[in-house]
Amino acid sequence: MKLVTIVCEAILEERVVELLREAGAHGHTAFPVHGSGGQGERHADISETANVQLQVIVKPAVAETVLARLQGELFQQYAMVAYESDVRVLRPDKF
Amino acid sequence: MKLVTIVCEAILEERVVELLREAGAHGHTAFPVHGSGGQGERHADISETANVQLQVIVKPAVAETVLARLQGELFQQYAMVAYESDVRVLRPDKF
Amino acid sequence: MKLVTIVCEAILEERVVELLREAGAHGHTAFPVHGSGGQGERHADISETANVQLQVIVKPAVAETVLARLQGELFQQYAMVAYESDVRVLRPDKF
Amino acid sequence: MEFIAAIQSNLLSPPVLFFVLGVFAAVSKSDLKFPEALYSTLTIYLLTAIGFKGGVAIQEAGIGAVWLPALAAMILGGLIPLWTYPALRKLGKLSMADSGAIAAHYGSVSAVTFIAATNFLKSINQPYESYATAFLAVMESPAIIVGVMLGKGALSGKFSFSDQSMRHALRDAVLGKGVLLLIGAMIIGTLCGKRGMDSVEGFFVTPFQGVLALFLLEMGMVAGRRLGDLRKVGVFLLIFGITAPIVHGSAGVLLGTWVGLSVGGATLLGVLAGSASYIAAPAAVRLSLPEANPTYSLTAALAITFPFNITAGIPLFFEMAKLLQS
Amino acid sequence: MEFIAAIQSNLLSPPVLFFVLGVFAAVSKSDLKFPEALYSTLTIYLLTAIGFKGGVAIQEAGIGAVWLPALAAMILGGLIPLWTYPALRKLGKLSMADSGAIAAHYGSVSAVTFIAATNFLKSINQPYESYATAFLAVMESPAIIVGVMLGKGALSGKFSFSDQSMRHALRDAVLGKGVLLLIGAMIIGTLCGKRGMDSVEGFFVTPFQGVLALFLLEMGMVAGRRLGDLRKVGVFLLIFGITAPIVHGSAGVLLGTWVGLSVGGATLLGVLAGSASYIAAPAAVRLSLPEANPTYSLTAALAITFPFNITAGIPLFFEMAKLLQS
Amino acid sequence: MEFIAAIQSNLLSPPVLFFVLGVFAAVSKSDLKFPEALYSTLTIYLLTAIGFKGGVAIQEAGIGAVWLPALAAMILGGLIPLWTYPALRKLGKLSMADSGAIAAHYGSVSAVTFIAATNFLKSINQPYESYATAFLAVMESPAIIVGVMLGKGALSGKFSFSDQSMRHALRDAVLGKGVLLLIGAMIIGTLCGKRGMDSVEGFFVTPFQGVLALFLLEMGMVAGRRLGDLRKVGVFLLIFGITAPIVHGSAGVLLGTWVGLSVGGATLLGVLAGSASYIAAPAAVRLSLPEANPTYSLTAALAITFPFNITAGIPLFFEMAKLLQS
Ligand SMILES: Nc1ncnc2c1ncn2[C@@H]1O[C@H](COP(=O)(O)O)[C@@H](O)[C@H]1O
Ligand SMILES: Nc1ncnc2c1ncn2[C@@H]1O[C@H](COP(=O)(O)O)[C@@H](O)[C@H]1O
Ligand SMILES: Nc1ncnc2c1ncn2[C@@H]1O[C@H](COP(=O)(O)O)[C@@H](O)[C@H]1O
Ligand code: NA
Ligand code: NA
Ligand code: NA
Repeated sequence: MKLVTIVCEAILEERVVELLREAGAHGHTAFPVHGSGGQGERHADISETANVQLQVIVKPAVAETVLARLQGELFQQYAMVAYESDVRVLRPDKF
Repeated sequence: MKLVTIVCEAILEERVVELLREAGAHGHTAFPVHGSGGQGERHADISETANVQLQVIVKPAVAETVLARLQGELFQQYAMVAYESDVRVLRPDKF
Repeated sequence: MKLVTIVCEAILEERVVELLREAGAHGHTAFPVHGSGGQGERHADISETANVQLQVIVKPAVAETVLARLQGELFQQYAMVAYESDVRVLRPDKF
Repeated sequence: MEFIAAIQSNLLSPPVLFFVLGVFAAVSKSDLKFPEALYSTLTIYLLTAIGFKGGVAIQEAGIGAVWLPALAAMILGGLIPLWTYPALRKLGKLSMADSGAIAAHYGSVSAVTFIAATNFLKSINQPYESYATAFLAVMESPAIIVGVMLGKGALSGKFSFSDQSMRHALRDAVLGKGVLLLIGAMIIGTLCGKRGMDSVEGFFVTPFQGVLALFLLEMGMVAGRRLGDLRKVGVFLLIFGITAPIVHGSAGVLLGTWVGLSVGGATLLGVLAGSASYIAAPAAVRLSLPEANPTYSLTAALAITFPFNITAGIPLFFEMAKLLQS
Repeated sequence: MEFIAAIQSNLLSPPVLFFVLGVFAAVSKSDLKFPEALYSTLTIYLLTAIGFKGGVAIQEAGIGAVWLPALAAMILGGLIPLWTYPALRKLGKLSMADSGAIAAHYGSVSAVTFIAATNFLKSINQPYESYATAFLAVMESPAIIVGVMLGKGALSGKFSFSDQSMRHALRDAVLGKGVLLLIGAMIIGTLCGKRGMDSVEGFFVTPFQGVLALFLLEMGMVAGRRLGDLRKVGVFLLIFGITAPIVHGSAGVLLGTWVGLSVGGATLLGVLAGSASYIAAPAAVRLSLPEANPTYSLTAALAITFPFNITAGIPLFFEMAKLLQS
Repeated sequence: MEFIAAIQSNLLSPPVLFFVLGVFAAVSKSDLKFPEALYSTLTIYLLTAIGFKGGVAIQEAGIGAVWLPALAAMILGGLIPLWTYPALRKLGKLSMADSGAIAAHYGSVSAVTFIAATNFLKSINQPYESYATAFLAVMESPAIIVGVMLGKGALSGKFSFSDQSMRHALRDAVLGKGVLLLIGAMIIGTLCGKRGMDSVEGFFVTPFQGVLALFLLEMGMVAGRRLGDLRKVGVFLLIFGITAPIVHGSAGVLLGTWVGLSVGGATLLGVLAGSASYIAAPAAVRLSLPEANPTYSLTAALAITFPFNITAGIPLFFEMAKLLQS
């Protein structure tokens, strides 16, 4: 199973969750983070500059779809990072 | 070394930490998260519906015990997800 | 690409971020956590005892530098844990 | 006539209207969100404030005047699950765990409903025993313990006190933050008395009503998110969520009158008996009766009984108490 | 002379000085940090407080007195982007998206600047229509919608209402937390009136000025962090950030006088027109005009226009209104 | 006799009792938890409130009356580590780093202890120089700098100012949020004076005592969690934690009397000298003296000296000052 992690602007959360659902994910986990990157520092004190980290466990094919859609639809325009890793889950049929 | 990640209802935190300790973990890290899954959306604004994510670095054998006990004791009854991945740590004897 | 994760005392955040930048990282993500370990329980309610988790995606060589410097400069004296895992990123040239 | 006016004045108060705004925000999927820290802070504030005020009132009334009605209140709380549980089992065909869980919620009490009731009494200039907070404090735990025992099979002898999850429930019912803050602040208020109150009045009294309004904005959002679950809980729980407060509230008003409370005091005991917990009970019950579906108890308590009480229940129990004591 | 005195009294008020302290904290890289939860809480508090107070004022004045100037204010808000946008395109050589984004921010309004203006008027004992909050509430959304349409190419016919991100913008402009809390609390205030106000005054009025000071400490830190971006936004936006409030503010004062507002009321309409949004607009614009660089609009609104208004703009619009109505 | 009464009145005040409740919550392992955001918010509030009030008092007294005692207070703060450090090294056999760390904590000051002392004086109607907050502000930093220098080997010549971690300590001691908010708000209060105070009194004064009580509930929990560490710190630190405040407090009372402060003012300087920092010092010391074990300094400051001062120390220093000036 794949764990896809996405760090992006907090205001995008709803939109990314929608994208994940459309791509075939059956759940997700999210929490507020702060950080820095190509688009400068992002402070967590006001929601306009805060980041959110989303984590989603999906089948490899779904992971491909998610990453491809993120790249196509959001990467150019928003502060965002995404990566994928391998995990072993209990009850794999759940995801 | 294994990194075991557990996402579950916030009120379970104390109980899961106890389980981890009993299984042989020497430490843990936790933080509040929100999300969605088979049991519906879980909002972080009130503690009754909030989630917590626990991360624990353990030897492979301990990871097995942890996952087995979670499956046996808590998975049926609570909103919960758990997975395992490989990590390389500094000072492996610490864990 | 490598994902280096560092859990340490919250007051160290600025210093670790500086170290990451010096070692060649081009960004980072951070968030407050609590936990327990060799140095006892660390509660998140007051900043003096809170922890922070930092995550940074870097090239393998940079990961080596980061872990070596953490070990040399901070591990002896502070409550701290660090580990490394493999991730696949979009746009690898960014990191 | 008067009853209608009482309801109306109750409906047009800031707390109730902010609750409605919260429901609207949730239903319209606005991006309004309260940070978790704000919710806990408001909870901590409300509980310490009413505890402290109650304690000062107890000191002024003297413990001698308080103990009997408080004991009666406590017993009532512990008894409610004893009839609620079989009703849920038999009429609602609910599982043992679900019946115990719901019984625990309805025997326990809602602090916010209690405050709304004191506001209502103040707004119509109806005096009441201001030490009534003591009833609130002692009614939180007993029903949780009884309800959990029932849900774990006490009636069929399956249940044992040494059970680990029972220990969790007991600790949560007695040392949970709700009870700890209420009783702790009440003891502090009793020890400090009027003089202590003078020093902290600007924090625990002056802004209290406004803080309550803000809290109800959040409760409205939480309730609004549960509206969708109304369909899931079924018609039986819908009826239960309105019948239970009426039955329990009447019992409370009767008992209050019987132990010598004034019209205002009997109203408050009715409101407490008729209210259902959604702060103390959920956590304790979830930990000790995990097989119970929290959607049932929370939706019934928060999306049915709470709005019912805050709009119709409070004036209803007041009219009952007036009738009974006239 | 008097003008200087007015500026001075404005500068030495706690909110302005706490703003300066916040800028200093950011620039000196102090470890002072507000938790996110505090910022949202302060925002929620300020918006509900001014909304509620405004609603009570509307109830007292009667809707008949309010609707005309409110409508005028709303139209003004929607019109501002129509001249701001071409100015940014032609004079500033900015992209379509950036021009639309900035136009949206400057047509929309800043609640904090509005409050600072009412404080200023109170401090010099200048009466004003206290239902002016209604203008604030209705001016938040129109400019955001118009600005986003322009930024998406409305002028070149590229734009369509069924566009998904346009739907997001519309929802955010109308149901975003800023508008929802302001309008919601205003309706509640109108329904509750004076009697409701009495009960929540200790929360929504008594501590209000101090909460505002704390909020401005945080705004100062946010603005201070943007000071470094001043270089990036270029000289044009610097000039724009000061010219725009003067032009829009004058228009507001004129319009206010024309629809019959007092000197105080016309000042407030001027301040609203001259202010730029940094609570409602940024989120809506970011979601619907992602190609726009948020550094431009936020830095201009927060690090240039906001400090300008709060120090010089407010007294300036007041002097204009006085002159016009003398 | 009177001394006993003074202690008693001090013990039965809401802040002290809420501290006890917090200790109980921690020891009984209740699930009561303050969100981090609440703790920072309370800290920010208390520091700006006392800073602002102090500033207004300075403006009223005139800088001429304040500078001499303030300078004396500052020097005292810087001197305390000079005798505390060798005592800890020689008598306690503690390491260089630990001795320097503890010396820094005890030379610096505790804002909450200071507030408790002003409450005590008010409760017994004892007047005091209300600009004494200035002493609090100037006593935060010097001891931290001196203590860190000693801990880094200043006495054995090992220490250098260009050391990176020394730079961190200096910045934290001078620009850390504690000092920044206190001094910043004090300057703002001085600039605004009485008129500024009128506008923000409902926030910075009215609810202050209650907010303090809430803060002490949290401090009680933090201290309660450290009770288990009392065994680890050993008997020497236990004795030190009670002797140090008595010795430093006496020195403060003497110095205060000598520079012409009233009984109340001398009491406050005694309390400041006798108190140990647990807000400003811990972070600065942890970053610059990492070899020091924070359990020692925090447990001594928070679980021994703070409760001692708040119960016995304050009335003790008051009796001393009275005796000395009678
Ligand atoms: N190398 C990195 N490691 C971890 N997180 C990163 C990295 N680069 C960027 N981020 C996160 O992704 C967000 C957006 O990145 P960017 O689009 O590069 O500004 C940042 O604010 C960070 O939270
Ligand atoms: N596919 C998933 N990826 C990431 N997190 C998940 C996933 N499914 C569930 N979760 C998390 O686990 C919690 C409990 O899941 P569930 O028991 O399926 O309701 C959810 O509230 C999420 O926070
Ligand atoms: N085995 C572990 N798994 C996950 N996190 C850990 C573990 N051990 C320690 N930590 C985290 O690292 C922090 C410092 O650890 P320590 O230096 O061992 O006290 C703890 O407070 C935890 O947040
Ligand atoms: Na009940
Ligand atoms: Na405007
Ligand atoms: Na001291």
